[in-house]
Amino acid sequence: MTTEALALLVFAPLVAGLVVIAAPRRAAAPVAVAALLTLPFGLWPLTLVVWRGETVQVALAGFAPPLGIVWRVDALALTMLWLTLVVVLVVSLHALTSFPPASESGQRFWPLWLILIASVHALFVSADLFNLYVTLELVTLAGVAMIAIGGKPAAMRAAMRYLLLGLMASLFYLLATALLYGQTGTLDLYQVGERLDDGALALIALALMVTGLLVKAAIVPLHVWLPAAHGKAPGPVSAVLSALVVKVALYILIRLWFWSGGAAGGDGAALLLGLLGALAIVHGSLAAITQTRLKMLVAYSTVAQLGYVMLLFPLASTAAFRAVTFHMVAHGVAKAAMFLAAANLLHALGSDRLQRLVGADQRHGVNVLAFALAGVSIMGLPPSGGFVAKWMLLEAAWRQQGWGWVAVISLGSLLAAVYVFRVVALAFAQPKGGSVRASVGARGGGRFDTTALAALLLAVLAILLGFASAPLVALIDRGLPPGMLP
Amino acid sequence: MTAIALGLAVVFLLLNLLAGLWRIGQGPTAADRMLAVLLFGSTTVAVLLIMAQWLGDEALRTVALLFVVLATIVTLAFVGTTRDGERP
Amino acid sequence: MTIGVLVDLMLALALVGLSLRVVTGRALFRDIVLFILFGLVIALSWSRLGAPDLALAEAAIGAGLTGALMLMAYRRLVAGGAEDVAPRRRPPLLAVPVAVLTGALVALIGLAALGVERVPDAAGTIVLEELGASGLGNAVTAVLLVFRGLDTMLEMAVLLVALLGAWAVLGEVHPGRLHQVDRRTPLVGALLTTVAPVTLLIAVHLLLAGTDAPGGAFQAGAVLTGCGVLLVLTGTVRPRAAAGLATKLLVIAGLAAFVMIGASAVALGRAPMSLPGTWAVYLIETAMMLSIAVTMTLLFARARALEPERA
Amino acid sequence: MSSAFVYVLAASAVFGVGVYGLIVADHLMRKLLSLNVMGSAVFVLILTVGGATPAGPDPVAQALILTGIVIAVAATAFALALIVRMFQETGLTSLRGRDDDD
Amino acid sequence: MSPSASTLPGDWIGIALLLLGCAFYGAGTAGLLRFPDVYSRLHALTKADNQGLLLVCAGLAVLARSWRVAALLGVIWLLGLMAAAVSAHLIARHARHSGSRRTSSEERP
Repeated sequence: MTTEALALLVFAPLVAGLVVIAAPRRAAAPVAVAALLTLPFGLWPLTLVVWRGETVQVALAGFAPPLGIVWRVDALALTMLWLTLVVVLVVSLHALTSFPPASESGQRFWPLWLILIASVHALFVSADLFNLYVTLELVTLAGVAMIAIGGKPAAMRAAMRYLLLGLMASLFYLLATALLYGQTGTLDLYQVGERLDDGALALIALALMVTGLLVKAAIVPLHVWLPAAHGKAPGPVSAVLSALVVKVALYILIRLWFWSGGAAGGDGAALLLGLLGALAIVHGSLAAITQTRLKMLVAYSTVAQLGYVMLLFPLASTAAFRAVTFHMVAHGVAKAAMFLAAANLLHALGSDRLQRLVGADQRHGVNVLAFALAGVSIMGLPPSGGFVAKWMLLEAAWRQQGWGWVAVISLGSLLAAVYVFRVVALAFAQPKGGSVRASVGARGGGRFDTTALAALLLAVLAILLGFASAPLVALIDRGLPPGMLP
Repeated sequence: MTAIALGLAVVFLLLNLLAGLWRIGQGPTAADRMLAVLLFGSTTVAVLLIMAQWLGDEALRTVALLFVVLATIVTLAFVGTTRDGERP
Repeated sequence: MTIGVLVDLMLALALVGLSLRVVTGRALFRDIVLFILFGLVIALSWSRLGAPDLALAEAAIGAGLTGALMLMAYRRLVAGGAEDVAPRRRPPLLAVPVAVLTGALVALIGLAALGVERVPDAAGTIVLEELGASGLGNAVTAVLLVFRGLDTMLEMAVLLVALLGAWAVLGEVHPGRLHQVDRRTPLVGALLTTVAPVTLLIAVHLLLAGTDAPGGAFQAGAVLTGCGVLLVLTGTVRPRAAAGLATKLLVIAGLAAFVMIGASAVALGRAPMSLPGTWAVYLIETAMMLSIAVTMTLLFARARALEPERA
Repeated sequence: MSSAFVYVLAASAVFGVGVYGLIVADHLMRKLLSLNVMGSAVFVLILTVGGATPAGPDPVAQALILTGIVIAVAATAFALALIVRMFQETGLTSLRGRDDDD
Repeated sequence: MSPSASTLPGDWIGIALLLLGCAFYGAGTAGLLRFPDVYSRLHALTKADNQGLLLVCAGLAVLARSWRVAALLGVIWLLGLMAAAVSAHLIARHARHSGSRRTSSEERP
């Protein structure tokens, strides 16, 4: 049953993507929707098994490693799969309107979108270093293609920069994979972890791999590609890039560190990664505060929020792991909501310059509300998911007497409050002269349509995560890294 | 003896290649550079064929065959490429 | 020092020299030509290293296809008025130290890695032991299709995504105007009638022989692309405004064959990606070859579809 | 001195050269050339550090390289399409300048 | 055929042909380097290299002692001839269209 479920997650969107390419236009929407709706049926059996504390393993073509590739779903992978499912389903709802499948733009968007979903799934379940390389490349290329999809110059520039840096990062990763293979004779993540000694060669290989992944994860100072790439992409694409695609690299990084012997790098390396995270939090937040465009602001917020994940490496405790994994989910949902809301506002107002937002609440209340709710989670205010994550992280740092980390986490929330409030305050501000200036260039964004609904849905979910954090925490606890106790 | 002769032949042909590089650097026209590519193509074919004999690797003859066939395509791409592009 | 190592040294020297010129040169056209030669020397290096499969792929893909793609893109830029020669700029201060350090570091770990003793149960060793069970004689093809088929399937997805991405940024297509070599030129006509069929033959040979000898779908697909490129460059085919069903089916064939066989294994109660027999290898490889050839030709022609030129 | 030794040294140098090009080059196509040069260096390194079997270089390493070569050419083709379109829209062949436009 | 340690009498013929072929290659390269204009360089290179390839193929065919290999070498040579002819023609045409002149034609009336 679990094998079928796992295969469904990868093959269903892939098949749908192929059908959308070849089939007549009117078939695109039903096929895509049908494929998306099968995904929960794939995820549910896996959840049942993992919830019992087991791990799902499928040796592809029946060949066990080191000969073959293994799909492996533990609680961490499952958590990311659930995040993917939620984000993808709701963002697809948005895309059904913003990229109608039968339209010219939809015909470009949907095959890439479905293949992207399949590849994200394939990545999260893969336990093979080289297979991860291929899926990572697939995710990056699909992401780049979707950023550039509109053909706008700014978006293409951003896509180009992302592509060049992404390809360079992949080469670092690939080189490291080869070195690890040479030493261990295997590409399986877990076997590499078992067979790797902590000699200098292994450490350098891991360092190369980590460097490549940091570029893909846009950790300061290797983040230069992210703001424009996420800020200039079409709404659904920005949402999924920020919510999932950057997390993909962080996910591999965490796997590598805690499952494949990366921690052999020692406390110094862990501290360095943590410091980069702290730098990301501060730099990203400050940059977000100074932005004049809404989507760029949200993109810089992503740079900052990714920094929190890096604090896991120096803290390296069960509590920190729990907190960071929770944070990845909470941020994913909230940031997707924020980008969708921002994109809706951009579409409605004709520009996403912050000054244009004045009075937006009157005509675009739902989107402003979604943005504000998601902002609550990003800031880490109770009772949101973001609050739970940051609180847990704060507690973890506190318990280990990492006062520096405590200070950074608190500062990050404070700065986040500044940039979120800045937007919300503008949106609720009274327009000069009392008239609604926002109507200039408005393009029917006032209605409560599915695009607004999608943003609001995700925003509400981001808040609800705060109320219903227990099951998620319980799930995360079932997949702690080796050596960590619940 | 045969092996040494084959090896020396490869070395000699490779020296030819390195000399051809000079012509590419020198130019002066695009056509001159393409000529050097022609030299590279035909010399590589010979090198591959000799290496097939030298290393006892049958497959290298297939590689040589492939080179012969694909060499013209690069020339074609070139001729289509430079009419108004390359300055003499 | 044997003659073999002397040859290696010369190839190595050529590699380093060529890469330096390619990277630091300021006349783009010349440096693309040098890049093609770089690929050629890499192909020779693969031959020396005992990897004819890679030599084949490099000759067709690395040097041939990438080079042709670059030349074509260059032509499009220049036709639009782009400058070929770049102005001399001061390189960033840190560039040289960073590059030297990176190179030295890689050399250090590479040399250290050479000294590592090989694990007795390395994947590659097991592949050779299990080769009989796969029904194939070529270990590389066996890894690509049987043991690690998932990688290859996803790689076909990468190729498809590249085409979809290129289509997404295609903008307006001007049908017709692509080639400048007249196919009515006597020699070119002769070339078309001899080389095109020969490429086809070689492609089929590589495909069929690839299960037991060096070769396989990628090499065959790349050679077939050579045929496609020839047709495009001589104006035998020309771009069309929209892709028809046949084009779309050809483009997805490789991935679709893989997906269908890989997924149907699950329905039959076997592990995903298990192949039902050697016939499946041939089926998938044929589909892959066609997909690779059509996809790469379309990418080369920067077109959604191609149709024969009516004389 | 063995063949592998020579090629490791050469590939490392080529890798460094590629890094240099990626930093210094202005023209996008040259950046792409640099990336491809780096890629070839990585492929050679994979084969040499991947170890050897009695029947020649490690078949798994060879398969990885083949996959890598195809991915590289696919990415290159897409990048070139992007470069050409970007040039048509903006007249630029580099990423210099600011990103700020509507 | 695997590289043989001992050299059979017939192999000497093969080696001689091979080395002669290499000499032609050397001559072609010398022409490429030394001749004054693109047309004469083209002339030298393609002619000499084709001759060189023929001799190399012949030499290798003798060394290989296999009709199959000999046939393959023959095909390769023929295709090489074809490719060189077409390429040379196209390059020459291109050179003429883009205005390259023969140095010698200026010297002769």
